[in-house]
Amino acid sequence: MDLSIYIGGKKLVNPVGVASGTFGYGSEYEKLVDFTGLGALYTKTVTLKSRSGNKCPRIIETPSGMLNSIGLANVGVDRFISEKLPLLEQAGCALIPNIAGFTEYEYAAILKRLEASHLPWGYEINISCPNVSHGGFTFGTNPAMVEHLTAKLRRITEKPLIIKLTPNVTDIRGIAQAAENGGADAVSCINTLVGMVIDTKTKKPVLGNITGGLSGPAIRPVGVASVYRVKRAVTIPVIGLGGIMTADDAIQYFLAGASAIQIGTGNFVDPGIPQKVLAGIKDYCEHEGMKTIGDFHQFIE
Amino acid sequence: MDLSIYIGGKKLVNPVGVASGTFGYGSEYEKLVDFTGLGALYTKTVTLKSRSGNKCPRIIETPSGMLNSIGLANVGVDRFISEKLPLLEQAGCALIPNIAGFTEYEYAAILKRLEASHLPWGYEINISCPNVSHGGFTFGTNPAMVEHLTAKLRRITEKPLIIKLTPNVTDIRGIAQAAENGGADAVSCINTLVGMVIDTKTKKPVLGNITGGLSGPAIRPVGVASVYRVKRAVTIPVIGLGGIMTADDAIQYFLAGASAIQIGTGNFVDPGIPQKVLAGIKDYCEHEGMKTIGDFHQFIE
Amino acid sequence: MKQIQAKVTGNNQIAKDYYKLVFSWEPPPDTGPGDSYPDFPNPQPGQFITIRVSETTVPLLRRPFAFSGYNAETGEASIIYLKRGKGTEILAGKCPGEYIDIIGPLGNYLKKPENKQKPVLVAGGIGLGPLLYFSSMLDQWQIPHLFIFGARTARYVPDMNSLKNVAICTDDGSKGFAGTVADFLNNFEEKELEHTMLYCCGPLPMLKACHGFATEYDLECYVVMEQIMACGVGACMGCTIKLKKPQGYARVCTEGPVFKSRDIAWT
Amino acid sequence: MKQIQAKVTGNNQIAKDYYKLVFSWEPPPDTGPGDSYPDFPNPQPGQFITIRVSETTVPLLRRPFAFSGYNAETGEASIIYLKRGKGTEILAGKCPGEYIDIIGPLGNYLKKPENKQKPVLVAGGIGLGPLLYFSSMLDQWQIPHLFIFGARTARYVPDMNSLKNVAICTDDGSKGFAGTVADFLNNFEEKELEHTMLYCCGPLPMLKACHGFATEYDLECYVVMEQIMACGVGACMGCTIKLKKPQGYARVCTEGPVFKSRDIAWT
Ligand SMILES: Cc1cc2nc3c(=O)[nH]c(=O)nc-3n(C[C@H](O)[C@H](O)[C@H](O)COP(=O)(O)OP(=O)(O)OC[C@H]3O[C@@H](n4cnc5c(N)ncnc54)[C@H](O)[C@@H]3O)c2cc1C
Ligand SMILES: Cc1cc2nc3c(=O)[nH]c(=O)nc-3n(C[C@H](O)[C@H](O)[C@H](O)COP(=O)(O)OP(=O)(O)OC[C@H]3O[C@@H](n4cnc5c(N)ncnc54)[C@H](O)[C@@H]3O)c2cc1C
Ligand SMILES: Cc1cc2nc3c(=O)[nH]c(=O)nc-3n(C[C@H](O)[C@H](O)[C@H](O)COP(=O)(O)O)c2cc1C
Ligand SMILES: Cc1cc2nc3c(=O)[nH]c(=O)nc-3n(C[C@H](O)[C@H](O)[C@H](O)COP(=O)(O)O)c2cc1C
Ligand code: FES
Ligand code: FES
Repeated sequence: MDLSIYIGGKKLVNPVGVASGTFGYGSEYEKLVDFTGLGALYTKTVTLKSRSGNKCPRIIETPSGMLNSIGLANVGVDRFISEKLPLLEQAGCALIPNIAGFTEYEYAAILKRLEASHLPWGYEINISCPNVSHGGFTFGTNPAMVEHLTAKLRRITEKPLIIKLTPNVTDIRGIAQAAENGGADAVSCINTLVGMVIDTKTKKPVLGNITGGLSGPAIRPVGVASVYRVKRAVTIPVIGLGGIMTADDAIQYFLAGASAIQIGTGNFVDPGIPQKVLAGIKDYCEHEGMKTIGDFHQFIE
Repeated sequence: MDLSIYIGGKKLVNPVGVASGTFGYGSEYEKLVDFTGLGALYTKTVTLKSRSGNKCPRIIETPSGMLNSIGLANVGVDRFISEKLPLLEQAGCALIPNIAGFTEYEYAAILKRLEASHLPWGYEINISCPNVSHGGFTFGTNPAMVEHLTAKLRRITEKPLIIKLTPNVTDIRGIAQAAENGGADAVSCINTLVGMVIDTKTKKPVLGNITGGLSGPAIRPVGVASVYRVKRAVTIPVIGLGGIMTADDAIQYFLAGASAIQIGTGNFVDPGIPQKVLAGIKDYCEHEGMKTIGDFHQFIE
Repeated sequence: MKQIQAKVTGNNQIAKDYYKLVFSWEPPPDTGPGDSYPDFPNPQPGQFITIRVSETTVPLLRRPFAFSGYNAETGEASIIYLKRGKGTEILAGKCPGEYIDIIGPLGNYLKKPENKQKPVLVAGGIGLGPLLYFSSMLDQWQIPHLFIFGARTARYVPDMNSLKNVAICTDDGSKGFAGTVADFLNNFEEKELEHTMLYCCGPLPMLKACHGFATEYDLECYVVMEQIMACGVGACMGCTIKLKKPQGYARVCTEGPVFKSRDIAWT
Repeated sequence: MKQIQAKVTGNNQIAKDYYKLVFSWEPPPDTGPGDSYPDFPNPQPGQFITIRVSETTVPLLRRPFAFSGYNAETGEASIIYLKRGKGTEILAGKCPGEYIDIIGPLGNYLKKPENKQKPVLVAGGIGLGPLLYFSSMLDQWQIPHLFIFGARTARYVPDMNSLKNVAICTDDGSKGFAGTVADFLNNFEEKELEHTMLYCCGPLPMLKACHGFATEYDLECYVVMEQIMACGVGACMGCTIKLKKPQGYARVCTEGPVFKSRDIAWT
């Protein structure tokens, strides 16, 4: 059994990653998680300038899920490179910075600065954050913009380029195809769904930002369906996420067509989940006679 | 306190309805539910011809939700009028047939036949079923088609015309505005989200139809956010649904801007929910000094 | 069909992972004397209830279970269930004195056989409950019958001493006949099978095998079917199975759960 | 900071809706002698743990609770919690001998006051736990202090006999001083307040009032803040509160939960 996978010609030792925004810059979980067991660590989205994020509160639990409206709070790309990346030098797993800009120029500028470091294994491009409403962030809903942006970033880096898709669109396949046409090495889906909770005591939205992004087991069926559809629209690998808590959940994504998966909200519930999921995937492969992740893709037409 | 509401100039005695597809043609729940407590009964979607529906299984539970791929199984409009509607003659609540066609012509044909009966209080137009993939059902994702269809149906009936929106679009507000421009008296949102569950034992999708529609508490934050956004884009009343199980859930929808609500999946969990929700809304209004449903709309800008 | 708060009067393990829940529709103590508390129509064998096992949203949907017995005098009914997932795990934790939200009786039922007919009841796994109840009715009607029960291994076989004429089959031969219930059926001589009628409840492969057997010897055969359910009352069209044309799809909760095996479009 | 399976050694009601959970980080029985079981760093007052209360997805997120005590010799720690929702309801059902999944100790803590400072501890409702623990540390350091506890009514006041110098306030006057803790504070003479330092934990309006009082008399004032949390370890940026410029937002789980009241942008 060999659970390694390739994205853009580069190898990930196993298909289990931790999702952007749920694992900070990595160091926060250092004391709880053995990073060498992780296939990839996707960092919190980095923007060109530092951002303090949205108004509080930023989090609320929902049935089998949660809403967040963090608003891409982060230290900005320069401090990310000088302060955060070095902490991960010894992490022993693939580091995949996740980046977002408000304009194409910003995306490109961030990527150029990161290219100066040897630490990133590749990049995940966030074109889909529902918690920031400014212009640039509608990128993810417009195929032409996605293709143009991807092509621009493709010219900057030879490292794997992963475009992260939003489910808040009429046709996610069109966006995925645009990413592929632009030269992406993979797409990851899904980011969060737009949601809202109102406190009936105060009669106000709970989140300072009014709406937030829904994640967790509640959205897993949406994630699996998205991967299933996207996989049938593109030839590049698909990275699946949304509500994965157990190996069984991850295997659903593989069967739907994912080549790798990420765990997001699950890290909050139990930081041991990535390791447990990887162990469970191995057991399943052994039991079912699967030799590679590719073997999962033959069962559903 | 007066909880009645008006849609298209016609009165509903209270704002609590039961959602299309979750209450059959009404008669199925006769022995369990006192219909006179219901504000409105939205029937299972009726199509021009009878439909036997999708392959089995059609249902699977998900975290705090469920997927269904019923595929609009129904007796067709003629038998609906001759066999089903008469059973509800004495129901004592507003009957709102929900209809769907594969073409504009079909929608119009169904509506014309229903107009011959005095029993419908108004109509809900399903332009958003995710479980039927044929042409006509992409209506709900295209504003121009929605406006045109609504305008056509508007010319056929003077009774309240409610357009039911899908959340599976990039911008639900545009669809809602199209419905308003076409002459709709209200919009209801949301229908189900596209989702999928895979059985890792059989390595096949659980649902015979592969994907299905996600409903229940899991999607409530998406429903509340949709109502909030739609309400700020149109002037006609908005009917909110998605995951309502308790009065608190319903009140979130009212505060978000809904004038009425529907209970769908909740009926399966406990057929007593509509009545409990109505009682809870009354308690809340009394406690908070609300006199009408309109009073709920002042709190969130 | 009623929705009631039923009082748990017993909930005991009867074999590995199998439990028997006994309940009565005594009103909860806070039901005032003035409040009319619904009478439960006498449940018939094959009929079922749905239970709301949890007040939270996980698990969300009600869970269906067939009656395994009913005592009209005490007003007590029972189900036999397999602890297999979230819902039945919670159910196994219910204690006597607690109340459970049930809707029932639901569905059609196993009918009294005509004169001359010789009923053979074939149960596998969770199919035990409804056929135990049917067997007790046959006893009441004084209709002799054979009860065949199949399980994987001895640990899954509950005490069956109440049955007069029972054959136990285990896949591994650890108790009774070694083999499946279908293997057991195939040991019958053709002439023994005259007037035999099959009533079957259990896993799908077993039902299929029974149907095949019945077809081969041209026996009447009733099967109690299962399908995942949402409403349980015929409203959602979710629990359908495929029948042979021209009937098309049928709802297990309403047209079933009992079907003639030859009406089903077996796949 | 460690993640461990802690053994519940006690879980008793101490006032209406208030419970005290005692646990130790004894390894579960299936931890082999070879397996190294993590040592828990000594928790400090103000620090907290997060508990995964359920294996299902409702409730989903871990729940944070402050240490209300720690006994280094027995290795037992405790929390005091209010049963208010789904999570704490499940917690209240945990029995001695069960294991709970906890992560901790988390956050910063209440520091030993300097010489001359006269600590006054002000607790309201669920703010009791961390200040009880701090009070026991002050006793250990032999620093005399006043403990003020506020509750709505007498039923919500647990036994406080372990405290040397305690003032109980109830909104309705059913026990102790009639009024809020802020009312109580306002009864102090200005000169009594020299070198007084406030340590406050409780509902937001109480903390604001304490901050106002501290500002008026120019007292040092520490507050233990709360915010809804997801990760509890500083990774998600979810639990922020607003500080005065230039600090901007601070994470309650990492930069807090203890803040200088004058650093907070009270709204
Ligand atoms: C008419 C009818 C009568 C039944 N009678 C009995 C009975 O007498 N005794 C008994 O033990 N079981 C009976 N079942 C099956 C029983 O409903 C399921 O075992 C139960 O719902 C599982 O719930 P769970 O939450 O423990 O399992 P889950 O965690 O939900 O699932 C475990 C397994 O059970 C299957 N399952 C879940 N829901 C259903 C459902 N509604 N119908 C069928 N399979 C399901 C799932 O597909 C899965 O394979 C009956 C089902 C039907 C439809
Ligand atoms: C650092 C910290 C220390 C805490 N220490 C204690 C303690 O020692 N004793 C104690 O009783 N409580 C403490 N709390 C609050 C405790 O976390 C909540 O009461 C608990 O999470 C409620 O869970 P529930 O599922 O029962 O309630 P829910 O049903 O989730 O909600 C009930 C109410 O609790 C609020 N709430 C939910 N989650 C949180 C949260 N994470 N933080 C704050 N409020 C929340 C909700 O907004 C709601 O108003 C602390 C919170 C924090 C952040
Ligand atoms: C608190 C929180 C913060 C997040 N921040 C980011 C982010 O900065 N960038 C990003 O691309 N996705 C972000 N996400 C989305 C997750 O990476 C993931 O796509 C989503 O949560 C679905 O996966 P899950 O259900 O496993 O959490 C965030 C999610 C959560 C819950
Ligand atoms: C089993 C099932 C069948 C449904 N059938 C229909 C239908 O025929 N027409 C329709 O407009 N909506 C249908 N719906 C969608 C519901 O009316 C409702 O929009 C959706 O379920 C969200 O509400 P809920 O979360 O309260 O269930 C169906 C939903 C379910 C669960
Ligand atoms: S379960 Fe709804 S129709 Fe049978
Ligand atoms: S709870 Fe995640 S940063 Fe504090």
